[in-house]
Formats: sequence, structure tokens, C-alpha cells
Amino acid sequence: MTPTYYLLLSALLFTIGAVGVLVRRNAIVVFMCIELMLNAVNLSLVTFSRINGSLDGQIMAFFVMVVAAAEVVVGLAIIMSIFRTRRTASVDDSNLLKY
Amino acid sequence: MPTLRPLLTELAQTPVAQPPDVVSNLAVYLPLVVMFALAAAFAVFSALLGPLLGPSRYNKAKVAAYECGIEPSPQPVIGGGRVPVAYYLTAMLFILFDIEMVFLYPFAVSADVLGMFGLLEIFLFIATVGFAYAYVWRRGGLDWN
Amino acid sequence: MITPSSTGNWLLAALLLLPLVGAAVVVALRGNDHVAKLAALAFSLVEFVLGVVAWIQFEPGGARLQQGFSLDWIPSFGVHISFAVDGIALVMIAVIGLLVPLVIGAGWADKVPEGRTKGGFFALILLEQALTVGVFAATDVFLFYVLFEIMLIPMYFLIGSYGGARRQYAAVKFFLYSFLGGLIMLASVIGCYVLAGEELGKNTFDWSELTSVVSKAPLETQIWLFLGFFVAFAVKAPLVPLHTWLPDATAEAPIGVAVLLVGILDKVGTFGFLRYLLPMFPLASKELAPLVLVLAVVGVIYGSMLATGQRDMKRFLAYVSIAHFGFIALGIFAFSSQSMVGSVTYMVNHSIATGMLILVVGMVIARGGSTRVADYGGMAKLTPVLAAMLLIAGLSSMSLPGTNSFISEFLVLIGSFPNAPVYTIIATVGMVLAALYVLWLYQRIMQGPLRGDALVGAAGGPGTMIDPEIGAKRAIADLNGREKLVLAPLVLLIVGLGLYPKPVLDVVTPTVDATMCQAALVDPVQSAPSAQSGERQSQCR
Amino acid sequence: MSLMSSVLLLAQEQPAPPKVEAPPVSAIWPILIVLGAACLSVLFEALLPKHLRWPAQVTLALLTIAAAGVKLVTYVSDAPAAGETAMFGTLAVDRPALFLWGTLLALSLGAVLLIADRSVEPGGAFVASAAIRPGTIQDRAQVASTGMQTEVFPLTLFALGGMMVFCAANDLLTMFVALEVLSLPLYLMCGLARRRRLLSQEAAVKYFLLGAFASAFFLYGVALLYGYAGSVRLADIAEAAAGSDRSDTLLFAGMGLLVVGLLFKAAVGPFHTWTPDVYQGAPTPVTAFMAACTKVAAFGGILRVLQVALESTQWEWRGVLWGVAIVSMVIGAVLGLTQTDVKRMIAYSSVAHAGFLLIGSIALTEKGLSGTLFYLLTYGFTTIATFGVISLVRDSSGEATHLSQWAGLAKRSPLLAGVFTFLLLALAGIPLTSGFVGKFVVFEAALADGMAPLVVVALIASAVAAFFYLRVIVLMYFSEPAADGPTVTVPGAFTTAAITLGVIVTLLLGVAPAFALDWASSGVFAIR
Amino acid sequence: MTRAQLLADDPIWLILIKAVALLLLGALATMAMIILERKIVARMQHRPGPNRVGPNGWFQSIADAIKLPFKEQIIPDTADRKVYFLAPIMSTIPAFLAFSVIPFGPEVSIFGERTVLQLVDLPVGVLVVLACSSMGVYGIVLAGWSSGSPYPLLGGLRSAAQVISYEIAMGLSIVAVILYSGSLSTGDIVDKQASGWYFYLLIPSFLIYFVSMIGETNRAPFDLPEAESELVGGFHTEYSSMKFALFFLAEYVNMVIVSAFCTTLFFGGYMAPWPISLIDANYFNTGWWPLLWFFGKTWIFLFVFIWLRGTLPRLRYDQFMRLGWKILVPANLVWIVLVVALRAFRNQNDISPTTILVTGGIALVVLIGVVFLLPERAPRTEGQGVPVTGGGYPVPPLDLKVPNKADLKPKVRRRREKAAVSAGVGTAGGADAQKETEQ
Repeated sequence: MTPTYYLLLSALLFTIGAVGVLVRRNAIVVFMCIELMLNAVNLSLVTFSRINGSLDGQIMAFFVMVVAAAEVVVGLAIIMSIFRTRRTASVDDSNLLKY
Repeated sequence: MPTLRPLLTELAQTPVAQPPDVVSNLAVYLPLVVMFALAAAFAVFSALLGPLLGPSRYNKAKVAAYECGIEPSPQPVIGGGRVPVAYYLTAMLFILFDIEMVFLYPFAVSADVLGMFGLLEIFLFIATVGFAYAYVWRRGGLDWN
Repeated sequence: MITPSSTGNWLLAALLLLPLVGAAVVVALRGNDHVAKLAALAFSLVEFVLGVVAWIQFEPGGARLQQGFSLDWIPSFGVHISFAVDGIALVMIAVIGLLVPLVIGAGWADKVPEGRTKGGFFALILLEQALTVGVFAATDVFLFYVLFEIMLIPMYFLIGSYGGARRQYAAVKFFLYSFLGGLIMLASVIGCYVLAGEELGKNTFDWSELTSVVSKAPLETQIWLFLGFFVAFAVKAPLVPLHTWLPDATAEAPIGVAVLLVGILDKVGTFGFLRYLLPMFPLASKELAPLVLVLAVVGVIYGSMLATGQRDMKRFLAYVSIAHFGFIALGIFAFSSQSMVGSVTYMVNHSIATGMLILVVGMVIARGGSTRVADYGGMAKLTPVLAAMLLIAGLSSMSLPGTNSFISEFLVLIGSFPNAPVYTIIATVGMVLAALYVLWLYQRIMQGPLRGDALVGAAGGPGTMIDPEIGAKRAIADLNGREKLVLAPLVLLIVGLGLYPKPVLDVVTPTVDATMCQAALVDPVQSAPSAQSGERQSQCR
Repeated sequence: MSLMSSVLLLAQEQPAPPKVEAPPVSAIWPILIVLGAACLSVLFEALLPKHLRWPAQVTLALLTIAAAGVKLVTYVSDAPAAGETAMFGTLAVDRPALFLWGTLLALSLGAVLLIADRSVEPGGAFVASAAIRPGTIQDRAQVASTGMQTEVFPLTLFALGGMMVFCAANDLLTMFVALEVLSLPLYLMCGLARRRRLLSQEAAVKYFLLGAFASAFFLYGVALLYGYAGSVRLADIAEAAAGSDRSDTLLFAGMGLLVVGLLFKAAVGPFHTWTPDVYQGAPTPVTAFMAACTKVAAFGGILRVLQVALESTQWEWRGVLWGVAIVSMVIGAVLGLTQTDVKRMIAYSSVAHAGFLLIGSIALTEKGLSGTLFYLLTYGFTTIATFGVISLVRDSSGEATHLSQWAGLAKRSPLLAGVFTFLLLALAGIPLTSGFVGKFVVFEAALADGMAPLVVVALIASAVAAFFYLRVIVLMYFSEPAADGPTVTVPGAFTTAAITLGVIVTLLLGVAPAFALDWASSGVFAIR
Repeated sequence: MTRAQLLADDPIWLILIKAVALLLLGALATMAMIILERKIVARMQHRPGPNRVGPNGWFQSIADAIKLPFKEQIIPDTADRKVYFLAPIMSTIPAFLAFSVIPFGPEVSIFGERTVLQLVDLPVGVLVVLACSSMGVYGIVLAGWSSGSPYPLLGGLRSAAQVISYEIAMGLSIVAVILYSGSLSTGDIVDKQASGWYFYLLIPSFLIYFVSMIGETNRAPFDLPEAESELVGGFHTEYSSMKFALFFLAEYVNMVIVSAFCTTLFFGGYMAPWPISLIDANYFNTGWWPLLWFFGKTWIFLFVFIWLRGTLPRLRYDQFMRLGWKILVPANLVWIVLVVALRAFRNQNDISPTTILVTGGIALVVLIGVVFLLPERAPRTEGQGVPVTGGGYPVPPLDLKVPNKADLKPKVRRRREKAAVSAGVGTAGGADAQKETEQ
């Protein structure tokens, strides 16, 4: 099995995540799409690690996981606070700031 | 994307280097897949067994949400429902410590190789998490009431 | 850090610092109007005396740049705080020294808008004076640019804080035009710097060093750099498409500020033509001279025509200036030493003549309270001295023989003819128009029966039962002693320089020659027009 | 003890442990101090009683910055000129890194002073509990109380530490981690405003979502470059890019994604969309911190990536970044014209400034480097002081940031108007302010590197931008004050100090920039 | 051949046989566990327990298993049907999957094929078990959520919170084991225990693991999510028929898994206990014998599960969470540091054991001192100064005044009356008025 397929899969997942961020309106869903993107990158990293024959990529995947977790915590806190103060998680409803 | 094809061919031809200490054969995971398939088949089969074998006698009271016999309150939970903050907090703490574990495991495997340096590092690492832990503790993040 | 690298003549330093100190002192004293005014006047007078001393010390036949001093400023860029004067800068500094006390004197009794102080006003004027002196005296291009831009800020506040009804608009317009021009010049300044850095292997902003390098650059490079400088200078010396800020600024600025604006600030542009454009970009100057000439001549005709039809006195002054600046630019870019000397003297004389015209018009407006020409008429009956002054200033503005402007305009036209005959002939039409608009203005305001809302209304409005003529007489007084004192030096100079221009010519000619030489221009007329120099210098100084 | 002895007695075969040497830390003391103090600060939050927290945190933050500064200065005096690497080569402590550290420390000093101020807004600019519903009893109680979120101090220190690491990161992974360490606290800090909480939280959500989105791009770029070069070390990538026969698609895709992520952080248009919202919504001291320090860090990173890793491929990306710089300047200048809110206006101005900075960054010369570094220094101080001033103009509902409320301010408070005018002129780049010298050095580098058209566009953009700065000046000086206009709060010692610091540096760097220029040009990136 | 190589050589039929065997093992163990539990608890409570089906009622579980599919399946109206269907499956699969890495025995011969009594020996075997137990949480949460009813939701949340809390403690307690074994492979861990079982070397780790394994499986005394008196039945309140059975199955399989895992980690896995291991040159550690030891140990733990249920009262939720977060986790962390330090110091040859003991002792004393000096809870003044009412939910105040009709503005009243008429409600009093004021 060539690693190319993993790269394609990773690119696909990343794209799905990116499109999701752009088209979805629920902050939580957008947030999950971002996590999807990060994990797609992890897949890439691990694949490249294998292609390159070094473990660096896997170690990086570790770091990415940590960062993703930290992002989850921070993001959840922020989204929760806005959700609690205005009872909606829709990005569209956040419209106090306009041009 | 015109440049994708050559890239892919090239990548496909790139020799995959094998680091000696990495078990690289994915076939090792095959039994796991088999087990998953069997377990899934069993679970789905069981879940479908109920509707196939069991009776189906409609009754309005049966399909109402169970709330100890009181008239069910209208949909407080799904969608717009809110979950007490403490659960979010637990989730966040879980993530924090889960990540700590993610690092502790690889460390533990090679702790002997790392020696004193490893000790220092892991001590710093645990201390760092400890600061956050102390903060959460003292601010009542671990209290349920 | 600033460390003196070479001690020089500290006279210039004094000239630069004195108004700054003055501004600080006046600001400090602004609580007491009277003291502040006296202090401002005193500082400006001392400055004038220093200017005279500088003039006396200047050796017309000596080095190109004299009385210089220099301090390190930003060593890593080779930027110095270095000042020195040549003939052209010297006369301009002298004119500044002359005009500022007069402006202070003229504005002595003017009301300032509520919430502002007279002290603030005069402090800003002194600040502006320091900066303009610096601009003329700077021999470091970076320093020149810095002062060139900084100069805008006091002027911006002078117009914006003390001006007329539409002062916000005028101030912003003025600032943006000049700032944009300045920024484009900045590109060229950096360009020259980079060029010199590559050529000399060291960082320098020294004017002479930059000139020596840049003037040898290929034509195309020169053209781009030239254009950068040119836009900035053309905005300052309002050449026609870039002039539109001037009428607004002049119209809205207080009279004294208008004098400074037209008399000094705008001269930076033409000064820049002479000091920067010609020596640094000789090839480009020659290549683009037709462009400038067209703009100059268009300016002459356009300014004159708009002045002729103008109904607002202050705007009238702006358009008169635009026409005059056309002449100056024409003289510079006609590339003969006659015309150039003419242009330089024109710069001086224009400051004197137009400065006086503005002051006088200001006095008219102060009496009538309106800037519309139609609001006045037959004023000479009430204020004969004022009328005479207006006439003198007007005649000088239209370059009547015997007044100072005549010499310069004559030199410009004579000198320009050989190189640019068509342009010169067209520009001559401007002279005719000048006669027309000056006399028209005088006639409308001063001659005929007493009329106009400003004069009649000053007595208490048309509804009053008093005989309008008597009422107007009662309210509108002739020039008082202070005003006479302000105008007297100008009258003297108009007449004096008209009859005996030699002092100015003496100082100016060597510098012009040096400029011609640097620009590798050959004089079309063999005999130099200056009164005294018989033989041409063999090499540039 | 029996337990331990049994552990000791347990016979187990031991592999001979290879000695892993602990790295020397003299070069990175400033980072260690800042991050250590951040941890300590968390402990303060945990252990100190409420009334002690604020003084303790402020003291700690200021001491930290001072100590890190002292360590930095002592290290600089005998640092190797070519720079060195630390922490197993993950950090490159070279001259630009040291300069950026110094800049960050100095700027964060100002920001911390602003953050610590409690006199302008009683109880400080930060809410004690952000998730309380507005308008409820709890909310009213909270408004009345003077409780303040002192958590903002550890967050600030963590962000500062992340920024310092980010500037010095010698590989992309370190850079990514540092990017998150600096971003995550900022996301939170944005949502902590005491007044206009919904606005603040909205800003936080927007900043977070877009920021995380951009990090994902950055990360994917890292992954692709790793796939291309087999390493994430900048020098290795440079080497691979210079002489590898691998497909360039990976390189270019990776490069593009990476740079997009970086440009986002630096608020370069068209990746600026978060900037106005976040600048407006965030508490003003945080905005000051964010605007000044993040920009420094982000451009530090951009400079390093472009100059160290991607220099050999400059012909591929330079044209694109030309376009980006132009777009940024145009967006900043033109959209800035239409703003009616001071903070938004400054935000757009920062977008324009990011364009200017980008010009310096893509001039791959020593001058480009030193010019950009200097510009960052000047811009940072001016911005800090600017937001400091903005925080002083208030009415009953908090800060009065709408432009119309600033009308005639010069009559109410000539000093404040004068200071603000000076800062705006500095932002516009008028000579004798640091802004001018900054622009000058950057444009000079760009011209010397053959980017004349870009410079001309930049100059025109400066002029357009000057218009909206002028508009504020006109409003303050030449307009009549509104009857119910805002008042100018007399600032406490902290805010005064921060503003004074910013103004003095702005003036000093405008009048006598030589020493700072020398620092900025004292060395180049260490490539190893 | 090593364990991994032997397993890698398994033909597919052998893999299938092993997998089916594991499935059967799970199902059978569940049934056995249920009847045993009922019998033992009954015995402890001096009552007979099930005694009708089969001899002495021992076939009760089989009867139940046959009965369940024939029960009616009910899906509440409010449920999210897809997720509702998936949830039990999602909790069952991981439970079985975790079996695959447990080593039941050493090398044996099955139909002439040399192999090991283990489905797969991964280098990350421990992680597979942990991952599976984490995955199981999805089933719980989604079951609670998809039921569309408050009790299951709260039960699901509680369950999830409990499982993940104790998962931390459990995961950390394994770290010390890994430290000693130097491997994440379950097979290696068992092999490394040939020189000594870990439970007595790492008593704290074992104790923590033991407590958290009970918490992790939601068993008494930690069975709060299923507390009948508080939450009816927990997350599976709305489930019936086979879907309910699946949850039940998953829960019991999980119990078997954690017990087996505990055996593997701390009790030498399939290795014979001490005196037996000495017999006949380790004969009892070869062939099929170890299966006996393995299941023996595992069933001891399973018995303890039942024993605890019969003995201990249920904890309060806050007590339970406090135990997990405030005791198990920090103790674990301290213990890990201690172990790492000891090993690191011992490897430094120039430090004598005495030094270590002294230093360690001092550190321990200091640590304990610190722990005791810190007050358990922040002083009351720590409260953020804002009284929270209603626990975060918008609750109308108890003394809400219902406005009189006459007090309302005429416009509102008109609107109200119109609405009341159209709704056919005569008295548009309290509820509507309240709604209006809220708007």
C-alpha cells in the first residue's frame, strides 16, 4: 500500500474541514471542523514520517494533539461563555461587530 | 490540479524508508479489524433482533419520554438545552490530564534511557500541570454540589 | 546621538533656534496676551537682525555654501544636521526675517477664535518661521525632507485653528496635498540615497555628495527621481493642476498666515526647483523642461484669468500668486542665467509685493468684515491712505516699471525668450491681464461712490436713519499708526528695490551661475545680465 | 520506607543509559524567566487570598519583565555575534531574536501597565466572571463590585513567553507550538471586557475560530514542508529547497499554507478580517498588547521563515507577497477611511502598517531585516500609547470610541488631544516621529532591493491613511464639542506611565533613532 | 520466535477462531457473572436468590438471555432515532475489542499451528485497552442524549463524567507499570513480571488502579449514574429489549476486561502463582495451564466486584468526584515522580541507596506536610462575590407577581384578550402574563 493514499485522504479531510469552517454557522460545528483539519494534518505528518523514514513526524503529531486539546479547552470555554450569555452558538447571530 | 499527478507518481515511487525499531507491517492490526468486524456484526445483529422478534403494540404512553409519570416537560434538553457548567469543566480537566498521559506513556517507556535529564524534564512537566491543577483545585473547580 | 562633528558658524544655528525658543517662551506666556505679543514681536525682531547680520557676513563671491555647521544625527544613515546658506537661501531667509515681524504687527489686534490665545497663534508663527528657515538652510537632503514635512504641521494648525468658516476643509486639503507630494518626494529621496550608497559605498545624505552622484545617473533613473521631487515642489509652488489647495487655504487662513503661506511656504517649491531639481537631475530637467514650461504658462494665464473674474478678495490673492509662480517657474526652466536670476529676484519681490497686497487686503477686510469684492466700493473716500497702499501693492504686483517686481519680471521674460520664445510670448499676455485684474480690483473697491453692504452696513445696516456716508465714516477709520508702521518697510522696499536691485542681484547671481554650471546648462545669452559680473566663472563652485 | 527499599532491591536489567546532556540555558534565560513567572503567577492565583492577588500579580509581572530584561541585557553584552542555538537547536538566539525579545519585553511592560490600571475603570478593565448573563441580578451585582479577573496576568505572561519563543523558533514545530502558546491566552483575554461584554465575547469567538483556522493552515504547511524536506528545521528546509529534486508541489503548497497562517497572525490583508472586530471588542489594554506585541512576534516569525527557510525560493513567492502587501495597504488605508469607531480605525491602520512591514520583510537584505525590526519597535510603542489614550476617553457606558464623541476634545483636554495628535502623526509617518524613521528605513530597504513600484504604492497608501488620522485631529481640534460628550478620565500612575513611555519612545526614535537602528542592524539570522 | 512473530504468522482461520472464542467468552462471562452476582449477593443478604430456572436457579441467566429479544422495543417519540440505534452498538464494540490484546496464555499449539493465546500483541496494547474504554463513553453519552428525555441525559452525563474522571486515575496508575516494563505491549508486561509481580512492587499504583476500575465500570459503590433512587436508571432508562441487553452486556464485559487487565498489569497475567510456579521447572506455566491461572485471578477480581456491591453503601456524587480528582490523581502524580526519581537515581551509580532513601524520605515528609497544611477548601471569602441563583438556569423567582389584568397597558390587554379568545382559553392569567413580561 503506498502512502500516497493517506496523503490524499489527509488532503481531503483537510479540505472538508476547511469548507466546513467556511460554510457552517454553528460555532461548535465550525470548531469541530477545525479539529478535523488538525487531525487531517496529523495523518499527513504520520504518513510523511513513514515516507521520510524518521520519527519526527510522529512526534509532531503528539504535539499537534496537545495543541488541539488546548485549543478545545480554550475554545469550549469561550463558546460556552458566549452561549451562556446569549443562548446561541450561531456565528451569524454574533453580529454586534460590523463594518 | 495539473501538478498533482506527477507528484503522486513520484511519491508512489519514493522508497519508504524503514526505521528499524518501528513495527511497520500493518498486517499486525488485521486481527483487530477482524475482531471489530465480528463485534460489530454481533452488536448490529442483536440490535436488530429486538424489532424482529419482539411484539409491536403501539401505545401513546409508551413512546413518551419517561419522567416518573408526570406529564413530560416539553423538550428542555435537546437542542437548546443547557448542561450544567460543571460537566464542561470536567471535560476540560479530562482533556488536560489525558494529554498529560499522552506524554507520560512514551516517557515511561524510555525513562531509563533518559536518566536524570528525563527526571528533570518529567518533573518540570508534572509540576507545570500541577500549577494548573492547584489553580483549579483552589478555585473550586473540583467541587461538586 | 547628536554629537558635533565639525564646529561651524553658529549664526545659522542661532537663526534656527531663536524662533524655536521664542515659540516656547510665547507659549509659556500665553496666559497674558499682551506680554506674549510683545515677546513674539521681540523675538521676531531679533531674528530679523540676525538675518541682516547673516546677509552682511555673506560673501557673494565666496564659496557656494557658506556659514555652515554640521552635527551627526543618524550615523548609520549618514544623516547630519547640517545647515548652510547660498545666495538664494540667504535672500529667502532674509525675507522670512522681514515678513514675520510685519505679520505679527499686522495681526496685533486681530481677534482670535474663542478658546484660542493670541500667544498660541504667535508661537505657531514663530515655529513655522524656524522650520522654514531650516528648510531653506538645510544641506542634508534627509534633514530637508524632515523639515519640509514638519513645516506642514504648524501651518495646519494655523489654518485649522485660527482660520475662517471652512477652515477644517481647507486645512485638511492643504495638509493632504502637501503630505502626498512629500511622500512621493520621499520615494525619490530614498532613491537618491540608495543610488549614492551603491555608487559611493557609504551612506550619505549630504546634498553635494548626492548631487555629484545622482547628476551622473542615466536619464531614465533621473526622470523617475525628478518626478518624485517635482510633484512635491509643484504642490508647494502651486503649479496648475496641483494648485487647488491654495485658494482654499488662502481664503480660510487668517491674513498673517496667508502672507506666510504665499510669501514663504510656497517659495519652498521654487527654491526646490533651483536647489534640488536642476543640480541633481540635469538630464531629466532638460528632458522635462517643456512639461514644466507648459504648466508654468498655463499657470500664468489660468491664474490671471481667474484672478480677473474673482469675487472673493482672498481667493483673488491666491490666483494672483498662482500666476506669479507661473512666471517664476518659467524663468527657472527657461535655462538662462538672466531668467533664473529673474526668477530668484521674483521670489523675493513676490514675497514683498504680494505680502503687502495681502496685508492691505486684510486691512480692508478687517474694516469691512467681508471678503466679497461686491461688498465694497468707493472706500478711498473714507480711507485714502489705505487706498494708496492698495494701489502701491497692486502696482508692484502688476510689475509696473519702477517697482521691484518690474526688474524680476523683465529679467524673466528677457531671459526666457531665447530658449522658450513661444512660452514667453504667451506669458506676456499674463502681464496684460495683471494690469487688468489689479486695476479692476482697485477700482471696484476704492473708486466710485460709496457703496456695498460692508461699508454701508458697518454703520448699522441699511435700515438706519443716519446718512450712510456719515455713518460709514464714523465706523471705518483710516490706517492707524501701527498699520502704517507695518506697511512702511514694504513700501520702502518696493520702491527701493525697484530703483536699486543690486544688493539682491549681487547675492543671487553667483549662486545662480553655480546652479547653471552644475546643471551643465549653457547660457543662451553670452553676457550675464547681472549688473556687475563681467566674466563667467570657469568652473562651478 | 519498606516500600522504597523493595523498589530498590528489585533486580531488573538496566540498559546502559546514554547520557543526555541538559542544554545550556544562559541564552534563553529571558524566556525561562517569563514562562516560569507565568507558572508562578498561576500559583498566585491559586493560593493567594483575593485582596492580595492584584498587588502580587502586578508586582510579579513587572518584576518578571524587569528581570528578563536584565538577563537579556547581560547576555547581549557577551553574546556570540553570529548567534547560537539553544534547547537542542530548537531556538536560534541570534541578534534579530535578541532585538525582538527586547522589543517584546519593553512593549509588554507598557501593556502590563495598562492592564494593571484600576483607576480609569474602577476595578480594572476586566470582568470577574464572564459567563454571567447580561442584565441579570448577578450581572448587576458584578457591575457594582470592583472584582477583577487577575487571571489576565498569567495569561499575559504566557502569551509573552509564547511570543518570545515564536520569534526565536528555529524549527517549524517549535514555531507552531509557540504560536498556540501566544494565541490561546489572547483568545481568552479578548473575551474578558468588563463593559460591553457581548461585544467582547463575540470578538473572542471570532478571534478564536479564525485564529484556530489559520493555525490549521499553518500546520498543514508545516506538514507538507516536512514531507518535502524530511525535517522541519528551517535550515534543513532551506537546504532542501536549494538543492532537492523532489517535486516542488509539496514545497510550494506547504510554503503557501504556512505563509497564510503567518500572515493571518500578523493581520496582513486580505487575512485581516478578524482584526477590526477583535480590536474593537477586546478590552482596550488587551487590544494594546495584542496590537503591539503580536505584530512584533508575528513579523519576527515571518522574517525568520522568509529569510532563513524560503530565501532560495524567493522568485516563486515574492510576486505573491508583493500583491499581498499592496492589498493590505490598500485595504487598511481605504477601509480605514470609512470607520466611525476609533478602535476600528486603528485596527485598519494596523492592517495598512502590516502591509508596510511586509514590504520590509520581503526585501531579503540585511537592510530589510533591520528596517522591519526597527519599524516593529516604533509601531509597537506608538500603538501601546495610542490605545492607552483611547482608554481614557470615557462616558457613562465605558469607553467612548465612536468618533463623533471625540469632537472638540482638544477644548476639554488639550494635553490628551496633543498627545493623541502626536501619536496619530507618528502613525501617519510625519518626520520627527518614530513612524517616519520606521517608514523610511523600510522603504529604503525596499528601494534598494528593487521594489520601487511597491514603495510608491506604499507612499500613496500612507497619504490616504494620513487622511483618516487627520480626520480625528480635525475632530478634536476644529469641531465643537458635543454637549453630552465623553469626559477624559485622569489616568492613574500606571496608565500615565504606559502612555508616557510610548510617547517618549515615539519621540526619541523619531529624533535620535541612531542607537536603535544600530541595535536592529547589529546582526542577521543565524542559519543552522 | 517471539510472541509478536508467532501471532503475525497466524493464519486467518486461527484468527477467526480466536475472535469468535473471545466473543463467546464475553457473552458467557456476562451470563455467568449475572447469575453469580445474584446468587452471591443473595447469599450475603441471607436470601435464596434466583431458584426457579434449572437446578437451584442456575439457568436464570440463560432464560433471561432468551427472553430479552422477544420483548417489545420502544423508541421514544423524542428520540434521535439514528443515534438511538447506534449508541448501544457503540458501547458494545469497544468492550469486545479490548479483549483482543489481553494475553490469556503462552505459546500453545492449536490444530498443529504454533501460536499464543492472545488475539493480537500490539506494541501499544495498553493503549488499545484505554482507547476502548474511552470509546465506550461515546455510547453512554449518545444514549443519554439521543433518548430525548432529561433523566437519561443527566444519567449519561454523569456516567461520562465519572468514566472520564476515573480514566485519568486509571491511566496514570498504569504509567508506573510501563516504567518498569519499558513496554506498552501487554505480552511484554506479563513477561517482565516473571521476576516479580508488580502489585507488590507498585502497591500504590495497584490500589489506585483497583479503585478506578470500579469507578470506571460504574459499579457499586460508585454506581451513581444508575442510582435508581435518583436517576431512575441512568442513561439507558429509555432503552428496552435487546438494545438494553447490549448495554448490560457491555457493562459486564467491561468488568471482565478491567479485571483481566488488572491481572495482566499487576498479577503476572497468566503466570502461575508463587508456590505453583516452582513445581516441576515451571511446568505449570506452559501449555494450556496458564488459562487456569489467568481466569482464576480474573474471577477473584470479579468476585470482589460482587462482594463490594453486597457490602458497601453508595457514595454521594461529590464524594465520588472528590475521591477521583483530589486524591487519586495527585497521589498518582506524586507516586510517578517518586518512582521515576528512584529509578533515575539508582541508575546514577555514584549515589548510594542511603542517600536516596534519606532524600526521598525528606521529600515525602515535606510533601505530606504541605498537603496537610493546605486547607481543604478555599476560604468562604473566595466566592466570586456574585450570588448564583437557579444553578445557571433561568428560573423565575418564587415570589413572581402575576400582574392583574387591570394593571396592564390597554394595548397589551387588547392583544392578550384577542390571543386568549383565539386560543379558546377563558382565563389568560398567569402563564401568559409571565410570557409577555419576559418578551
